[in-house]
Amino acid sequence: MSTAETTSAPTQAPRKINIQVLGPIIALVVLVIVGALMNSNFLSYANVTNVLARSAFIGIIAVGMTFVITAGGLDLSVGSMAAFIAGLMILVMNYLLPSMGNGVPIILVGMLAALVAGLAAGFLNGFLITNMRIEAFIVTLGTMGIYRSLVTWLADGGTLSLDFGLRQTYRPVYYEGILGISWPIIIFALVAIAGEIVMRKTAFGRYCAAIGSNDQVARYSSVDVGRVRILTYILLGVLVGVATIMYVPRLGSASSSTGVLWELEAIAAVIIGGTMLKGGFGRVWGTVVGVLILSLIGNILNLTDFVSPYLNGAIQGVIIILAVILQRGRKAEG
Amino acid sequence: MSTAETTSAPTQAPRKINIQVLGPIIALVVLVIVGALMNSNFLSYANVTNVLARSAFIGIIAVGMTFVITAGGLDLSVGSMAAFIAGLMILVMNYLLPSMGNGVPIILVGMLAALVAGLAAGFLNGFLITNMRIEAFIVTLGTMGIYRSLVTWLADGGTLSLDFGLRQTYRPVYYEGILGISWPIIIFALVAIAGEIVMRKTAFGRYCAAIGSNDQVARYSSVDVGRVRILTYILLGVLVGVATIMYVPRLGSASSSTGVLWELEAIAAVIIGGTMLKGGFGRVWGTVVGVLILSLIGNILNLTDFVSPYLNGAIQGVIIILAVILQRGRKAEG
Amino acid sequence: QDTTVIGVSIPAATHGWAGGMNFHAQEAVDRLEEVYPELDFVLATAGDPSEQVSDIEDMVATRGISALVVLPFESEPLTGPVANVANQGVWVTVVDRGLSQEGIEDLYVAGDNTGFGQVSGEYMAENLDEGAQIVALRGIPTTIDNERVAGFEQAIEGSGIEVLEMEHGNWNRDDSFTVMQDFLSKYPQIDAVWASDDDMAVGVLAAIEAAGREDIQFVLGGAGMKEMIQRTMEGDEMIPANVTYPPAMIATAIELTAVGMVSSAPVSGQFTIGSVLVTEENAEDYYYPDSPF
Amino acid sequence: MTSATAALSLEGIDRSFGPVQVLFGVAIDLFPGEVHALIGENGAGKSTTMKIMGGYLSPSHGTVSVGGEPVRFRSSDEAEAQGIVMIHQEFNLAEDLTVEENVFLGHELRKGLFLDKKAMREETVALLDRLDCRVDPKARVRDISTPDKQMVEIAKALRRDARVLIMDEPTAVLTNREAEVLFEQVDRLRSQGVALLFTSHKLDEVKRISDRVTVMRDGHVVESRPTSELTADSMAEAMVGRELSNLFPKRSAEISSDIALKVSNLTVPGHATDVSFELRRGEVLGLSGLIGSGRTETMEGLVGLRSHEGTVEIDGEAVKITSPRDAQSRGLVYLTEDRKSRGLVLNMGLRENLTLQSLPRFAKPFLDQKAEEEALDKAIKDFDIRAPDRSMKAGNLSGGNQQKLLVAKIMLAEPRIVIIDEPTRGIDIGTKQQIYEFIHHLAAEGVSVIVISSEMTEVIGLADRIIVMRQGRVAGEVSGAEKTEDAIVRLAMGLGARETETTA
Ligand SMILES: Nc1ncnc2c1ncn2[C@@H]1O[C@H](COP(=O)(O)OP(=O)(O)OP(=O)(O)O)[C@@H](O)[C@H]1O
Ligand SMILES: Nc1ncnc2c1ncn2[C@@H]1O[C@H](COP(=O)(O)OP(=O)(O)OP(=O)(O)O)[C@@H](O)[C@H]1O
Ligand SMILES: [Mg+2]
Ligand SMILES: [Mg+2]
Repeated sequence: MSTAETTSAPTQAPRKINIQVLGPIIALVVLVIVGALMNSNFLSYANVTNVLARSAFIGIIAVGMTFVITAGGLDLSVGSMAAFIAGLMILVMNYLLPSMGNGVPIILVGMLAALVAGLAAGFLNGFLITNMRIEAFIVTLGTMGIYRSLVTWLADGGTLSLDFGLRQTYRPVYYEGILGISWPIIIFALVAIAGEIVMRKTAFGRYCAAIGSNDQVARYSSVDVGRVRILTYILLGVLVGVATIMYVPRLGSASSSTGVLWELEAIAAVIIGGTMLKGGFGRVWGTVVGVLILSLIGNILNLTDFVSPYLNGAIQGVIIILAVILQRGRKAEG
Repeated sequence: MSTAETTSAPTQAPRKINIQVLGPIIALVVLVIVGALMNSNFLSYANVTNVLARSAFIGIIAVGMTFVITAGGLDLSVGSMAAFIAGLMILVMNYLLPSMGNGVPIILVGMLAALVAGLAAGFLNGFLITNMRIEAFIVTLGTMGIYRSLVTWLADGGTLSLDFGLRQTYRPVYYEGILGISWPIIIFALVAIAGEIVMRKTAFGRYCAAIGSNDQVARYSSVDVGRVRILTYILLGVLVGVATIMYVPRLGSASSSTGVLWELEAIAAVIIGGTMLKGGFGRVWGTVVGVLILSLIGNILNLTDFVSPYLNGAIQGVIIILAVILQRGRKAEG
Repeated sequence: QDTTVIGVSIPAATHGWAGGMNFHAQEAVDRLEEVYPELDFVLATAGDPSEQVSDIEDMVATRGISALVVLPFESEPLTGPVANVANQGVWVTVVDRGLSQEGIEDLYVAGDNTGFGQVSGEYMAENLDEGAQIVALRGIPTTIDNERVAGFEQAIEGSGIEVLEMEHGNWNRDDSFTVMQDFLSKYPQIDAVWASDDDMAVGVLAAIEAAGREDIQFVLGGAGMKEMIQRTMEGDEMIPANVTYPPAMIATAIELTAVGMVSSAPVSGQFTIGSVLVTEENAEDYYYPDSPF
Repeated sequence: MTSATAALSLEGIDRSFGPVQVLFGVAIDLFPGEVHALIGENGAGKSTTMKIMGGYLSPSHGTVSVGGEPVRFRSSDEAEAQGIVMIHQEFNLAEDLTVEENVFLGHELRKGLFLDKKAMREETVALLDRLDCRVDPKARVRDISTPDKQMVEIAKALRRDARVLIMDEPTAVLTNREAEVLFEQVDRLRSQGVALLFTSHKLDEVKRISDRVTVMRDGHVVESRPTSELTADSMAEAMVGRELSNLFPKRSAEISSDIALKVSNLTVPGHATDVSFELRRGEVLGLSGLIGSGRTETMEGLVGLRSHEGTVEIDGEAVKITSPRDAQSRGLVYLTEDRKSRGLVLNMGLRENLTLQSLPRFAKPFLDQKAEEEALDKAIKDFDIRAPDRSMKAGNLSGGNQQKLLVAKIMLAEPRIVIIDEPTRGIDIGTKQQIYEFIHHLAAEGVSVIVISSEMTEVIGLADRIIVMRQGRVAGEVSGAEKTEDAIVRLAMGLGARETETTA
């Protein structure tokens, strides 16, 4: 009966969450305001659509990366994987063109190929990491080199181009949409919403956090740790496939420079969004905010020409650090 | 009094260590044998010297990285930092040339500048990570962009070249040596030996492992966690400075393409060598083996011409993964 | 608003030649903004094709450009997006790498990569005996590199020159240094090296010098880096020649476009900037001491 | 003996870790509706035995049977599927997840594809209520106190509908009051026909709650009898193999009148307010209070582990302490109550752990490994640390031996003022006596000691004077003849020591 006295107010917890939660959002809002002040077209329909649509690739991948990182993993291979899948998809479609002819079916086959390739690539990473017990960093550094190399080889050092006719058929998938919202934005939104739901509302999401926090405990709690881990990589692989499906109609080609550094951008977005690199806690909506922050930085730098373009990278670096400082502003105690 | 009965035989420990210890060494030996079989010049004095000397940059940096990773950190900025320091060093020396004249003193001033710049850059990373409590991944991703950008800006997009006369004076630092062993090899060896001693025989090394394992325990054990952490980054920064001192005399120039991807190579070497990415355990000699493995892969691929050069990256990836599989061969129990 | 905005989109300075091109672009922009107050420039550098497309989209959406000067990172991926821009009535100047579809651009200031390879190959064929053995360093695996190599191979065909091996030096000094060191270990006799780019030539020369090898008669670089041109000019036997591929072509393109915008008679058509062989005799004409490249 | 079939039984179980055998032919039967206690010295093999029952470890030889049928568990899942649930000595909680997430981990309630969060919340609240634990179900486990973690573990196990419930030292971190709550649940389960097995080093508890006691020594079962045939003393004797004299030796030393530590108005935001006290040289000061009264936080503030305000004087000199390092340089050292996450680096060796706190002493400038080994020898001897292998990781020591190593580590720092928080948590009764002697010995040498303990008898038996805390404030002080359990409890619950101050 007297315990009531001793427990007392857990008053600080909500406040603690607020700042952590608000951090990335504040950073995003600040960027939007800065952008709007600098250029009146910044908030125009065209610019907003551009920024959102081009965020979609990294964004879709980053949603998958959130799961991988939450479960204590890492994937450096996503950029190369995207390039490889894009190359493969183009080859498949070009190859089938004579037999299938131009049209929606061939595009669907290409999409299917991308998803299957993503699934396989994700499975390979997951399998090596989980079943062979090799550090995720090494496995995915290895596969990063492998996919990058393979796409260069497939393209014979040059560029793989989608047949011109096919490109016209496929083009709307990036450039058009419904109700004035372009497809990449729609797909990105759907992936993000689904990701958020899976992370928060399903056992899978919870298992990811548990495994990232302490895989031993998860194992003792009857969680099939290996399976969940592999699944995070497969999920990521499939999402890389989805991102590629959006990417190919944008440029209609793939080469060894496709998707370079996407992995770092995706990981940065995840962390800016508040997910912990060590695992144990993940936030999909935070990742979306992180992706938007990163895209906006690039966009805003193009709005003005105050600084030498040589220094763009420096400004990006400073803003990334500032965005995170904003978020972690309060000194954690103990 | 009854303890005597229960203690006894530590017989299994050595056996356990052996496979983990031998892993990277076996991988290295296999590579050497493969190399020797493929090309008779592989073991020639010239080739061995070349490989060792060019390993020195990454090697020296990777020794520092071992401490950072052991203490639970990470540094993605080392490659850009090296480029920036190299650029700065060249600018300083070129600038002082009219007043100081060509000779040993100006080289020494340049070296000093490199060390100081490395120290400052390492301190900056460490400060942001430790005192502002931002994830190492984000901080160093940020500074990576910043340094890369700064060197591009310093070089006006092009290449910073050391004055031709100075280059002649400085050249021996890379190309000559004593007793037929070139300086980079000597310095690399010294850094590695010193690193090994610091890691195993000093309080600092022990603290790094303790912090990487569980910083809370370290804090409760009166370890000045912040100071040790910052020191690991400073140490790494200074070693990047040392590596740069060896690098500049090689080609006498620096540009935005200097040191690209060194960070990944250094981290990969550390992990191949058996250090755990999560921190808590580090092995400097393992890192040295890791660096040699990575250099040898490139060397062997260049010495043979079985495969399309486009696929070099794929083969590198496969070998890296295999080297680690070899090392972790035994399934960990529980 | 009576200012006209011209967008300039180029690849970032990731290697020497690109660095020089960046420098010339920046320099042209600064100079022209001074000369024509009614012109405003946006200069964006991109790290990959996708980023370049984004830059171009931004220029159209937020800066309302009237003209675009673009040096495509790669031809294929930029063809569609640049065509979009052209369709919106924006003047388009394409530099160096042609788009994969003809007729999109209003002005094309072209480099000639196949020609670059050919001139290099012809020089080799002329200056080496039959049976001579050479090694070659290639750039970053791209279409440009493929075209250069194809031109080169075509030119030496039938000359009896044997290409021992080609390997990617990625237009990078350090990478080529490493590759060349390993070539030297591998091949006891090399008569000449086609470095295909002056940055790579720097690395190659350092490796040869360090190894103290006497068998190599010369190294042929390319793109006309000022240090290399100077050495050719001074009669350095190791660097007897160079093949131009001037990074300043971007400045030409920007200038032509700017003039087109301010005057009533736009300059359209195609200007091909061919690759020229530089030797001791004509080196002085290609020596630009102020350029960073 | 009993005719009913055992719910779970072990027969001839051997277990080795590498070349070291730790269990020898262990045989135990657990019957439905019976509370079975397993007791033994630290390192006797209790936890190992329990882990084999729970499917966490497999035996090297021997048979495990469930309901008379031999089984072979390949994982804890398989054991759980048979209704065998275990609460570990060291917590098995994912620290980044919340209390309710941990309670349901691996057994989430679902509504279609999605989690049924509402039902889980309600059930968690109900479970915690049943345990009289008021921790916020949405709090992260990382942020709750050690006793609360234990309660979460218990809640987690209660949910699982066990036929056999195995609890490894569930009460080590609980006070009597909370243990009482647990025992109510144990009684309830017993009456429902669950077979229970638990270990404890608190023998009075064993006497009170169990029906049968099995004693282990050095990996062997040495005795197994109905509890009614044993007394706490005879249990201790069976465990240790010798008779135990008085647990708390007489204090002989004089306490000096010098003030070693003077704390005035120490405030640790959120945890403690205006705590003031003095500590004399050679004195043993007890710090008592209910769990959650802020004793730990006050002391962590004092040594600079938490931000704090107030003045601290050591030997009459005002000092500013902002980190444990500062504190240690003034001879002030704190032993944490949380050995697993704050006390020991579990994946490092014994030697590395032992010397971590006083490492500069061994660095001259290179670490003197020989001196470290000698220190380890001495620690093993002084604190009776039973390590089968000197080169093992600290995490592989038995729980009690980890605690001994932790105490040894703190003592190696040669403190002049030492604060020990729950010093004998999980330590067997024989070694406890040694540690008490050690503390008295320290005090006699002029070291000042503050003891925080949830075991009332321990504080009363050890301390010269006891400060009682309540809700982050000093509620009162007792010494001499007033050092009674009743007086302390009254203060701790806010009833006031003297009738005049009572508001009730
Ligand atoms: N993973 C392991 N590796 C090596 N030895 C181990 C391991 N786990 C336990 N041991 C050893 O087995 C013996 C028995 O340990 P156990 O944990 O069963 O003791 P316990 O009776 O529970 O003691 P305590 O009362 O201290 O908890 C100890 O000597 C311990 O060091
Ligand atoms: N790391 C922490 N973060 C936030 N709150 C905490 C933390 N540790 C403990 N608390 C809370 O602080 C209050 C007091 O802590 P604690 O239980 O440690 O007090 P105590 O008197 O030392 O008790 P005991 O020593 O018996 O555990 C409790 O409400 C507890 O839940
Ligand atoms: Mg135990
Ligand atoms: Mg406490």
